[in-house]
Formats: sequence, C-alpha cells, structure tokens
Amino acid sequence: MSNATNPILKVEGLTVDFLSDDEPVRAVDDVSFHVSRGETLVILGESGSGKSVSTSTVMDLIDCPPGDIVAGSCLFDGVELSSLGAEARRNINGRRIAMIFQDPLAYLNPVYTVGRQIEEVYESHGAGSGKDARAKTIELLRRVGIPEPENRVDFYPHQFSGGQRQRVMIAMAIALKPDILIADEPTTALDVSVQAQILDLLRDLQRETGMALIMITHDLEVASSMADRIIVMNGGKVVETGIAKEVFSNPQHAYTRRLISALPHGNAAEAPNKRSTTIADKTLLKVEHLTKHYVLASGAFSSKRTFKAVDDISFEIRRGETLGIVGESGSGKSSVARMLLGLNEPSSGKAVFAGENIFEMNEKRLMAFRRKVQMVFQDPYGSMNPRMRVYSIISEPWVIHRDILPKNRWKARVAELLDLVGLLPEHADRYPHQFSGGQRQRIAIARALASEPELVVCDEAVSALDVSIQAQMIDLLAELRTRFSLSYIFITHDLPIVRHFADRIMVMKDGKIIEEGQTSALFGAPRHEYTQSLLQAVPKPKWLTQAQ
Amino acid sequence: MTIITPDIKPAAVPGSGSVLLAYLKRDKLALAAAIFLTIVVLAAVLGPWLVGDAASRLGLRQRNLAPFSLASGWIYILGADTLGRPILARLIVGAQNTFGIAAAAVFASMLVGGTLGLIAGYSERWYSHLILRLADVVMSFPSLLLALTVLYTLGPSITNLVIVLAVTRMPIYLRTARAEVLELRERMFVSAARAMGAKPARIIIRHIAPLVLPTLVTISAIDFATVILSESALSFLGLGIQPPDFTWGAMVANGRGYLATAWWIAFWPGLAIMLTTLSLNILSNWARTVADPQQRWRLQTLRKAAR
Amino acid sequence: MNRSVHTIAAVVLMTAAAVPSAVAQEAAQEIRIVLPEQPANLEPCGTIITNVGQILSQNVVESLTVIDPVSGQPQPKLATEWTSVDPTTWRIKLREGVKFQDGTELNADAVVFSINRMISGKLTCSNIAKFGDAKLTLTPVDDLTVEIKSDRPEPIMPTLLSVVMIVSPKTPVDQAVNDPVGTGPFTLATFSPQTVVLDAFDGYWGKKPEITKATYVWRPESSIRAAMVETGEADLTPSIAIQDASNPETDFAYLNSETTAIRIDAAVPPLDDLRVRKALNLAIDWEGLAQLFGDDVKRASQMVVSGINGHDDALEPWPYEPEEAKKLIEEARTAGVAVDTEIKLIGRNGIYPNGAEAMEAMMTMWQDAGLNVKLTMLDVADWLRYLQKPFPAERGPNLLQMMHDNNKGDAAFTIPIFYRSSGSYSTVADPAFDKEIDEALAATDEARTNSFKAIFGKARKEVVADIPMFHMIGYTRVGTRLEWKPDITTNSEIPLANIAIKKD
Amino acid sequence: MITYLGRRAFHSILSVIGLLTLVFFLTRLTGDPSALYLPLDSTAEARAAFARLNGLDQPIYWQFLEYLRDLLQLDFGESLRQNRSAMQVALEAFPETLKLAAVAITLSTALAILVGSLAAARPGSMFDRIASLISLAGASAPDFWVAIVGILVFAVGLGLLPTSGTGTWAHWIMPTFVLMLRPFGLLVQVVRGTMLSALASPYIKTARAKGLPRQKIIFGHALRNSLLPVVTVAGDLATSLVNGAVVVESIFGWPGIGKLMIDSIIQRDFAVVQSTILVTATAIFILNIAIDLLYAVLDPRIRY
Repeated sequence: MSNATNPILKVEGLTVDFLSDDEPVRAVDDVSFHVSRGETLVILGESGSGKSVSTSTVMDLIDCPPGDIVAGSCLFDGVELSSLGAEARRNINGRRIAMIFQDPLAYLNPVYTVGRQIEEVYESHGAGSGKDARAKTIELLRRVGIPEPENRVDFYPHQFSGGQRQRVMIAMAIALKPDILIADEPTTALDVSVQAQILDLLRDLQRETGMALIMITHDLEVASSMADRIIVMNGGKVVETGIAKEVFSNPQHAYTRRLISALPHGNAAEAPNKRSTTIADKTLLKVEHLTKHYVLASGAFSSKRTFKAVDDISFEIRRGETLGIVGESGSGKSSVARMLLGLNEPSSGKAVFAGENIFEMNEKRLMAFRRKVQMVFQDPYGSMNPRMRVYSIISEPWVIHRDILPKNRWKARVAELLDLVGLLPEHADRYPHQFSGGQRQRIAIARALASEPELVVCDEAVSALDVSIQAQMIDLLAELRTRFSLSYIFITHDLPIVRHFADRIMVMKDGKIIEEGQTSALFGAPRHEYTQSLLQAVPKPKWLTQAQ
Repeated sequence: MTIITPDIKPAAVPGSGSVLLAYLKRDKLALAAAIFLTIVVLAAVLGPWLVGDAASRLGLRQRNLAPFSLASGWIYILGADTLGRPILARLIVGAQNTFGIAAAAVFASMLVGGTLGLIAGYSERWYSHLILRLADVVMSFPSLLLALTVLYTLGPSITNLVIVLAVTRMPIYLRTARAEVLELRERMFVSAARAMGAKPARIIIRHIAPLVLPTLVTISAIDFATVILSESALSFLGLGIQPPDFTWGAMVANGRGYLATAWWIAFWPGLAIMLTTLSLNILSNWARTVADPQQRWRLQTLRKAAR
Repeated sequence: MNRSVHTIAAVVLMTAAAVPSAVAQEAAQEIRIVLPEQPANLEPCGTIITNVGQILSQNVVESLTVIDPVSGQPQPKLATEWTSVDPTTWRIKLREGVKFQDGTELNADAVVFSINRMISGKLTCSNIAKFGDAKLTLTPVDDLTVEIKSDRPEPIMPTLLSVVMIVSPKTPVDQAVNDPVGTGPFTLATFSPQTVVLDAFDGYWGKKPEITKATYVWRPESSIRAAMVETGEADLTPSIAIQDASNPETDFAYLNSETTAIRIDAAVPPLDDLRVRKALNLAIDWEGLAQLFGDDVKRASQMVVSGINGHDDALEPWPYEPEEAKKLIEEARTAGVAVDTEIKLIGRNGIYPNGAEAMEAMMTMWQDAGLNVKLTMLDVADWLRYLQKPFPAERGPNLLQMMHDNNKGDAAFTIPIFYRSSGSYSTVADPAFDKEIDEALAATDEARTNSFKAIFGKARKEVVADIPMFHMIGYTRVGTRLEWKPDITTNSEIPLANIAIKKD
Repeated sequence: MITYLGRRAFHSILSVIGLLTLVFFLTRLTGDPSALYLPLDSTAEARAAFARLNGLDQPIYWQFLEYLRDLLQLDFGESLRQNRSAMQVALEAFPETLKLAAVAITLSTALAILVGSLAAARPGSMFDRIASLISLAGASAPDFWVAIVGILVFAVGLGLLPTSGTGTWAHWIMPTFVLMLRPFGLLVQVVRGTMLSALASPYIKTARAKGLPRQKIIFGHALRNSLLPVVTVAGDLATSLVNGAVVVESIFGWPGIGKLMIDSIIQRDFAVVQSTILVTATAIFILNIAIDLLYAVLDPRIRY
C-alpha cells in the first residue's frame, strides 16, 4: 500500500521561524516527512508542537506573524515548491494539494452560499464555470453526503450543522481530485458520532481517488484510526516516526510514551480508577421535573414554536458523589448547568438543595446558596476577566460574599489556593493571558474553591485542553474531591473522559435523560441504542479494523 | 502529574512603557505625530504664561503683517492678525482653549455616553429603551439648533460650548458602549461572576466597563479631532466661542475673509488644526496596530536567524 | 493598482479640462447681481429691509417720493407735487398715465389702497415703522389727488412718503405676498430659493431702462461675492468687505448712511458719572481703530451723516487723549465712583464688517485706560434685548455696540429714539432735554435744522450718552461691463434703470 | 421581517414625536421673534399686533397643543419669513441637500473602498502610507477653509470651475469634493482596518488554499466581509450630511435644507425649524431602517 520509494511530497529538513521583537521563535525545527499516493500520514502533536506549521509552509499559507523559512526543501511531485513563482504556486493549491481545517464555520466565508464557494474552485482553476460548475458542485455535495444537494447548494454555511459544514469543506477540497489532501484537525470541534462519519468519509474518498492524506491531529484515537504512518511532534521537532501500529504498540520516545499513557480512552483495565471513595448517603441536590422551553421568534406568517432545551428531567446527587452528564451538542446538558447556577430561569420544575428549592429562594438565601455551588467553565480564558489579575480573580467571591473571609487574610488564602491547584504564590500578580490553558483552568478551579463550595459544576471543564493536560486536570479534581468531600456535576460530550472519574453517568439527548446508571455498569452494558453508538463511535485503531 | 507543561512564555505585553516606545520608534509617522502633539500640549499648558501678553496686545499699525519677517520681532514670524496681534502668540495661547474645550467635551460625552451605553446594554428594563430613543433623538437633532438654544438661554461661554459639543458627540459613545456590552455580557466571565452572586452594578463596573473603556478611548482620540473641527464650524457660523476668547477654529473663521489678501491669518491656525487632527488620527491608527495581535508584528524589530 | 491610480488621475484632469468655460455668458442686456443674503420674502411693505429693498425698490414697486442722496430733500416719483393744507393734512398730486404691471391704472384709489394695506395691521409691515405711532386717514380727492391726514403735525410727510410702496389694488389686503405687482420698470419673473429674476416691463411710464433682465443670487461670504464679479459670474455685488475691495477699477467706496457707535448705559453706575463717560470717549485710539474700516471712513461726532437735515458739520468728534482719560477716571475714583466695577461691553455678531475685532480693540484700550471692561458677543435676538426697552432687569453697567442707519433725510428719525426719555434705545432721562427735542420735532425749515444741531451738540458735549464712532463706508464691486456708481442709497435700493451697459 | 419593520417604524415615530416636542420648546426658549421681524424702531403696538397675528401671544403649552392639532391635520404652519407653508419651504430645500449628500456619500464610499482595500492589500507599502496620509489630511482640514481656498484657487485663480451656485454639472464638483473630504478620510481608515482583519481571518486561508487569484481574495472574499462596518460608518456620515451640510451649502449658495435650517433658527422662524426637522428626522429614520435592511443583504446571517 505505501509507496515510500516514490513519495508524492517529500519535505526535508524544514526549519521555520516566527519573527517578533525578541529572538525568532523556532516553530518547526529540522522536520522531514514524506507521503505517497494512497497513503495516510498522521502528524500527531499537542498545541504549540508545530504540527500545522509544516503543512502551512507546503501550502504557502504562512505570513503573519511573518514566518521565515530558514532551511529545508519541499519537493512536490519532483518539483521544488519554493522555486515556483506565485502564479504556479497558486495553481497547485486547490488543484493538486487541497486542505481542510478544524473549524469549518470560521473557515467558510459566511457571506457566500456553499455552492458558490465550491464553484469558485472550478472557476479559478479553469475547470468549468456557470451551469457546468454548478452541476459538478451538486454532484460533489451529494458525494460527501449532504442531503438534498440541489437545494442545499444555495444555503449559507451558518445554515448547516457542524458535521455538514466539514463535509462541505471536504467537497471543496476534493473538487479537483487533488494528489494530496491535508486535513488539519478536521474533527476536533465535532461530536464523536459525527467525527466517526467524517473519518469514514475521508477514508472512503481516499480509497476512491487514491490521493495521499496528511492528517494533523492531537487526538491519539483519531490518529490511530487513520494512520498508515505516523510522525509525533513536540516542541517543533519530530520525536518519533514510523508505521502506526509500531509507534502505538511500542513507542520509543519518552514523550510518545507519556502521551499514550495519558490516553483516557485506553483499556479500562490499565487505567487507574479515580472514582470517589467516600459517597455519603445524604442527598445534596435533588432535581425534579426540570424543564426549559425557548419560544422561537415567530415569522409574520408562521405561528410561534417552542423549543424544549431541557425536557422534564429529574436526578439527584449525593455528597461526595460525581455525576457525569454526557451528551452531544444541543442535548441540553449545559442548560441544566446554567439553571442550577441561577444563570437561566427554568420554565418549570424544582431543584432542592439542602432542603430548599433554589428557584424560589429570596435574594438573601440565594446569596448563601451561591457560595455553596460553584462552576468551572469550558474555556478557562473566556471565563476570566482578561483585565483582572489572578489575585483579583480568585478573591472576587470574597468581595461579593463579605462574610467569608476578612480582608487581611485574602493574600495568604490566595497563595494557599494557588498552591492547592499546583501553581505558585507569585502567579497572583499575573494576568490570565500569561498562562497556558491548563494553568488557567487551575486558576478557575482555585476561584471555584475560594467560597468553600459543596457542589462544583464542571461544564466541559477539560474539553479544550490537550490530552496530557486533561489527565492532569482529572487527577487534580479527584484529589480535591477527596480533600474537601466535594460533589461534582461533570458535564462533557466525551464519554471516555468520565469513565474513570464519574461515579454515576447520565446520558442526555434532545433535552431528555435517555440512560442513567453506575459508570461501570453503563460502560459494561449500555442499554440504550444511543449510548451504544456513542461508545462505538470512539475510533478504533486502523490496524485492528483492517485485520477484521 | 508527571508531565510538566512548558510555561508558555507570554508575548511582549502591549502596555509596558519601553515596549510602546520601541513600537513608536518603529513607526516614524506616529513618532512625528507624538512629538508634535507633545509640543502642542506643552504650548497649551505653558503658552498663556509665556506669551499671554503678546497674544492680546493690540498693534493696530501692524495689521495683517506678512509672515516670515523678523523686523517686528521673532514673535511676528508668522505674521499678525487683523488687530496686529502676533499670530504665533495667539496660536500658542489659543491651543489652551482649543484643547481644553475639545478635551472637556470628549471627556464629558465619553463619561455620560459610556455610562448610558453600559446601562442600556446590560439592562433590558424600560429605561434602556428610553436611553436608546434618546440617542436616536440626539442623533437626528441638528447640533446647530442645540448650539443656538444653549448659547441663547445659558449665554455664550466656554462651558456652554463644551455642553453643546459634548451632547452632540454623546450618541457615538452610547451606541459603541452598548454594542460592546451586548457582546461582553454573553461572555463566560460575566456568567462566572453572576454565578458567584455578583450584583449587576458590580458586573458592569468591575467586569464590563474596563473592557469597554479601551474601545471608547480609541474612539475619543478620533473624536477629539472631530470636536476641534466642529468647534471651528460653529465659529464659522458665528455660534462658537465668542471674543475676546478664541480658539484655533475661531481664528480660522475670523481669518477666512482675508484668505485672498492676507492668507496667513487663516492659514496658520488651519494648519495647526489639520496637523493636530492628523497626528491624533495617525496615533490612533498606530494604537490600533499595537492592540491587534495580528498586526503588531509590523511595529516589531524582526530579527532573522543566522543561516 | 498603479494603473487604476493613473486612470483616476487622468479622469480628474480630463474633467477639469472639459469644464466648459465656467463663466456663464449673459446676453448683453442681462445682468446678474449677487446679494449677501437671501430675501426672506418679496413683500413690498418690507422694502426698508436691505435685501428686499435692493431687489424691489424702484425696480418692481415705486414710492410716491424719493430722497435726493445729496440734499436729503424729497423728489417727485409717483407723486408729482405735494402741498401742506394745514399742519396735519397733506394733499398729494399723482403722476398721470401710470399703469401697474397687471394693467390697472394708478389713481387715487390705488394709493389709498396701498397705504391702507400698510397700516391695516393685518400683515407684518416693516415700512410702517417709519411713521412711528402716527394715525393716518386717507381720502381720495379726485382721480389723481389724495389727501393724507395725520393725528398730529407731520412736517416731513413728503419724506415719509418715500417708504410708501404703491402696489396694485389687486394685491391681497390681509396677506403678505411674494409676487408683488407695482408700477416699476421691471416685473418679477421668478422667485425660487436660488434666484430672483426681474424682466423689463414694457408698459413702464418713464424712460425705458437699458437692462432687459436682472437675476439676483445670494452668497454670504464677501470674498466669494467679490470673486464672482471678478470672474464675470456676476456683474454687481453690494457691501463687500474692505479687504475684498482691492481693485480700484471695479470697487467703489461710498459713504453709506450708517453711523456706528457705542451706547453708554448712563442710568447705571459707574456709567452715570459724566467723567467716566467722557473718559470712555477719550481712551480710544480713533486713528488706529479707523484702520479696521478702511481709509474712507469718516470719524463721527453725531449719530447722523452729512446730508441729513440736522447734521452739524462744525461739531468736533472726540479726540484720542489717553492721559486725559486716565485722569478723569482717577478723578471719578477719588470722588467715590466705583470705577472698578465690571462693565459689560455687548457686541453683536456680524453687525458690520470687522465689528467683533473693533470691540476687541476697544475693550483692550479701555482696559489700558484702567476700566474693567469685559466683552460679550451676542446673537441678534439676544442683543436686541439690551438695545430696546424694556431693558433686562439685571443688565448691570453696559456698553452696547450699535449701528444707526438714517437715510431718510431728517434727524427726526434719530434724535427721539436715542435721546428722548421715551425713546426705545434711550438711556437718557432728562425732562428739559425731552422738551427741547419735542420743540425741535414740531419746528420746520431752518428753525428745525438749527434746533437739531443744538441737540446733537448737547448730546456730544454735555449728555455724553454714547460714543459715536464712524460714518461707515460701503464697498460695492461693479463689473467692468457696467456703467454705474453706488451712492448713499445703495444700502436700500439698486435701481436697475440707472445701470447702463458699457459700449465697447 | 414585517414585524421588525413595524417595530422600527413605531420606534422611529416615537422618536420623531419626542424630537419635535423637544424642538418646539427649545426653539421657544430662544426668545421672541417679533424683535427680528419688525424694524428696530417699531412701536410696542406693532409688536403686539405681530404677536397676535402669529399666535405668539398665547401661552406656550397652548401653542404646543395647537401645533399638535394642526400636525394631525397635516398643517405644518406658515413661515414667518417667507409668507408661505413651512412644509413647502422645507420640501423645496430638502431634495437639493439629498442630491448633494447622496452623490458625496456614494462617491466617497466607493472611492474609499477602492483606496482602502488597495492600502490594506499591501499594508505598510508606499501606496498605503500616501493614501492614509492624504485621506486623513483631507478629513482633518476645516471644510469651510478648504471650500474658500478651493474657490480662490480653482474659480478665481485658474478659472476652471464656477465659484458657486447651481446649474451645470461643473457646479457640482467643488461642493461634492468638499463634502466628500471627511467621509472619504474616515471611510478609508475604516475600510483599511476591517480589510486588514478580514484578510487575517480563517476563510481567507481557505480561499488561498483553494488557489484563488489574489484580486479575487481581496475584492471577492475579504471586501465583502468588510462591508458591514463600512456601511455602519457610512450610514452615520450620511446622517450627518442629511442633517445639513450647512457650511458647504452656505458657501456655495446651494439652496439646501441645512442652510434653511440655520437661517430659520437664527431668524426664529419656528414653523420652518419644525418642518425642516420633521423632514430630516424622517429621512434619517428611513435611512437607518434602510441600513438595517442592507445589513441583511450583506450578511446572510442577519435575519430580522
């Protein structure tokens, strides 16, 4: 299958700097790889590893901040790309090498119909125009699995779902049957079930056209399910390269080994159990018949429609327990969290916390309740005011709830909390943007702990983090739970993440709870079809599927 | 916790003085603008003390003295106006009123407009709608009518001129602040603060206002220029600052009748206005570049690696 | 990119070159006049308003008499002769064979109609103000004779009749009009927000004017009006600023009937002190100040210009004696007058060219003399409150910039307003002076002239309720194509019939 | 959509009513017009007659109620100065301003889009620097100053253009140019700024990866996305032009509504002031609604 002797693309010793005020930042250092027709090469690495830079160099997409190609060569089909003029280079893009990106909503032009954006590929490469291009476009949309392509061709990107948008991107990329398709994190923003479909599509297309596929990802499971060969990047350098199966089963480099061991999706037997050990019998929070309707804006000629974001759900959580709420986007899981935190009003239902319905509390009682329940948000950067120093961020609960802590003790307590989450006291004087993603989430946890809560709601709290950091965060949360006998509601779209952490799991779909149960039971024998599909959607290594 | 993530080194933070100075040096035009503005501000502060007497001393026999002559002393280098007062001295003294009025008007409209915008953006109560309608009314209200009404009922004075200019500029800040708040209030850190139990006042003042302020300040730099020009247009129509007080705008307006015979009377103050507003615009462009992470590199010294 | 820039540049250049000679070529007998201001309306009853009068007066509508610019005496126009039957009754003989532009005959009834329309009070009539509060009764005697009776002696009735514009009896009585029909040599063709066009009237009773069509436009900026005549876009523009009157070939200076002055509020301390009022007059560098208004202005010693009945040529204006002024102020201070009180100098925006500069200069000079004078420039309406009685209650000591225009030949249009205690601008309250004024107003002929002169002398030397500044000069730019010179009446009328086209 | 338009129209009418009320009382605060309409030496009797004739002797609230009553019957009052319907006066002047403003704003927007895009395509280039400097310098000069100098240079000095007035298309050049200076200068900055951020956005990367030609990327993809803020700013600028290009109108003798408004205000011609404001405010509100609709055309994501 692989044809290493005659690669279509051969990158040798590529070194790229990003220039700024200080010394140039080396984004890619002496990177070499090659890919042949019909082969899939996965470039695996965490954020900042330089995995996207090398392919962007191939596509001539690097300009700002100004990248500086210090050394190296890119041979495409025997031609040195850097020797080509701008026009010749442009002719390769889209026609012979195509690329798809992580976030199709941002990468599709919002003001043009998807049809027009695909037709443009034909037109700008002289491969058809007008009716001809439109017919080809519709055919293409059909091929990538867009239903009713004759109509949907005139839709705008925002009118598609995330998975469909990625299909549109793929259609655009394969329009001229390129020799190479570069896919830069193509499924990261997608739900697992959709991810599986997109990966299937890519594999099918590769089989049909025989193109080479370069896939960039941070997700080891995705990597294993796609890769023929794999290169692992860290800090701008290639640390490991080889046949996929060998790299996964027998990693050579220490970094690769750490990565693979941090994998939460790995075999259940190998992973340490991080579930709670001290669940009390006492019920902390009891939610009954919670419902949230949204009234959709009515048009002039259509009647009002209501949309049920949360549809009559009931559950309870005990002290020291961790409840995982799992569901894909739009399942209503975040709406539940927002209502419990008092950020949104429910349409009906009640939530009893310490014997009192929180939706009927007066202002004073509500203030007291808010101390007891805290939230950790998905995007640690967005959930912190960028103009506030870490000290002010962590001490804010004490400003709002004057009686928690006398002001003269704040400084010491902030230092304590920072220490608790693994940061240093001097970090208190910094601003959020001066930290990495994982560090920011630690700050967010420290803030949540500041008011000494009993329940912490984590809404996709680790989803935005690199896989190795995810593991650290889970460890930290588990440790804190034990120390302070906290309860967690842990909301995520990623089922395997909660496998070793949540005591009980609730699966949500379309605003309803479709399955609930002890974690091990649920993973062992999922009853509901949807839960089963969620579990199956987790990508399987390619070498296993091929063997079947 | 076996893996220690590398502490991502923070990029040079815009805001620290030396970095800004370095960025300023990289953009020669912005540097020139900054130097010019510094000089003008110094003149505005020290001018009346230095040449205040000369600026109001009559020289009826030096009426419309042509510029570039040292015969009557260096102060007459830019010529003399219709009452024989040295234009250079009047430019320097006039800078104080010009800048004072513009700064006061901009500050007042930013404060009032910004506050109303914060309220209108955060709250959905009836008064938010009232504020928006008010902005509509002010937007479509001819500023000249306002100028005339205020000047007639309250009398012509610098304070009242400031009120007129401030009211007419207010909707810009109101609408900008509101638009920003509408976006900011959906941000997660606002939800976080609400989840902690923070009151609306605290959220607006502590969390939203500091993020709205930079936008308003950027607008105010350009608005400062607009106000100087509006003030001169009011002077042209006889509704601006009244003698014996004067601003650059009033100097241009008074000298306009002499453009054919003694061009320098209107030219120098006109040039001063133009250079000042130009400098403000250039500097605000520069500030926007500094603030934009995707453009900031244009102001950085880019050192390539040796190869 | 470069190419597009070049294209733009080329297009701009081509448009510039392709502009047909921007100067509109008027037919030989047609002229264009550019006024400083748009006439708000064309009601013939408002011809004393400069921009209305300059269009209508003696062109579309005519008066019974006209004032001779040199002698100040009334001359026949639509009236051919007049006699005083008794002190309150005048008998007017009308011109024969005059037709209105709508074909109606001019007769006694038409004159009675016009004057009754004026005094009816059913429309706003500016011209009637010249009659003060006199009550008029009109009787047609025969077809061409009218008798005018007033409720008190009116020795200058023929002079007053110069403001009576005779309109067609078909004109609405209770409504101001914008389409006047009179007996003049021109008819109104169009009145739009951009122009007024007058066409020659074929049935005119007098000499046929050379001009066949006159177009009036308006621009507020003096420099632009001057430029329009210079480029040939217009043929004539009245009242340009002195600095624009730079071409001796086209720019004519004429003594207009305007006198500038500062009124002293003699009722309020410290201005009630005669020494302070004299000092105010003495502290001004008159020669220097005159620079602002041009070489041709005349220093004024009284509120009317030469040629007006009652003007005293022998009356000396105040000299510039700064030391004397300081001395007088010191004297007043010693005598316990609060000379340090802030005195408000109230100027009016746009009252006359360089008016604000003059106020600034005078303020500085008074400050140098040791008085605490502060300038405030006001808008017309605001300024009027200070000019006219009743004065604002909290007015404080004030000096008021003003300009008086008497082009009606007689000091009776000046003296009572300024110096009689009932005068609407007067700050003087002296019963003896009032009596003197009343006697002068009732007198006739030489006695009238002499008592007016005596009053001006007393006002200047003993009362000192004002600071007469200058008899002003107007500048008019007349295109080289025209044969015409402005005179003292130009501020109120531009008779097209007097304008000739130069023969090349 | 229709609901939206209805709501906007309702809000606009409320605002116009508020505006008219405000203007009614504010103008009456500026004093008695009789002093301005009667000669300085007219008698008290004449003044009283004038007030009676024009209904100014009534208490102010009564005048306001009468005004409202007349308004409902579409009677907008008589001009004190011009002896005719105030609305007729305003409607005569308004198209002149509208023509001038429309030409100026259209031309400056079009030119600014061209210049701003070209400048943003090569930031820091000579073209960028010169274009920015010239457009800003134009926007920084007092317009009346530019207008008078323009007349002195182009009409008097070079004799290329007429000094002022209306008539031929040559009369349009200078007023339009002066009126364009500020909108053009500001819009070039806006276009350049939004184009720079648009050019840095992800979908431009996609376009480049597709191999689109450069001009298609700049004018097809980046520009189209930059138009929204440009339309907002252009709309605000148009508002200020509709509200009276007073300076340009009075210098060039353009018989527009700005000049009419200022004259009427100074002359206390209340009915005309009210009518001009009613006309301009209505136009501004219609303009604002039109801009909202334009948003929806430019950005398919916006739906009302």
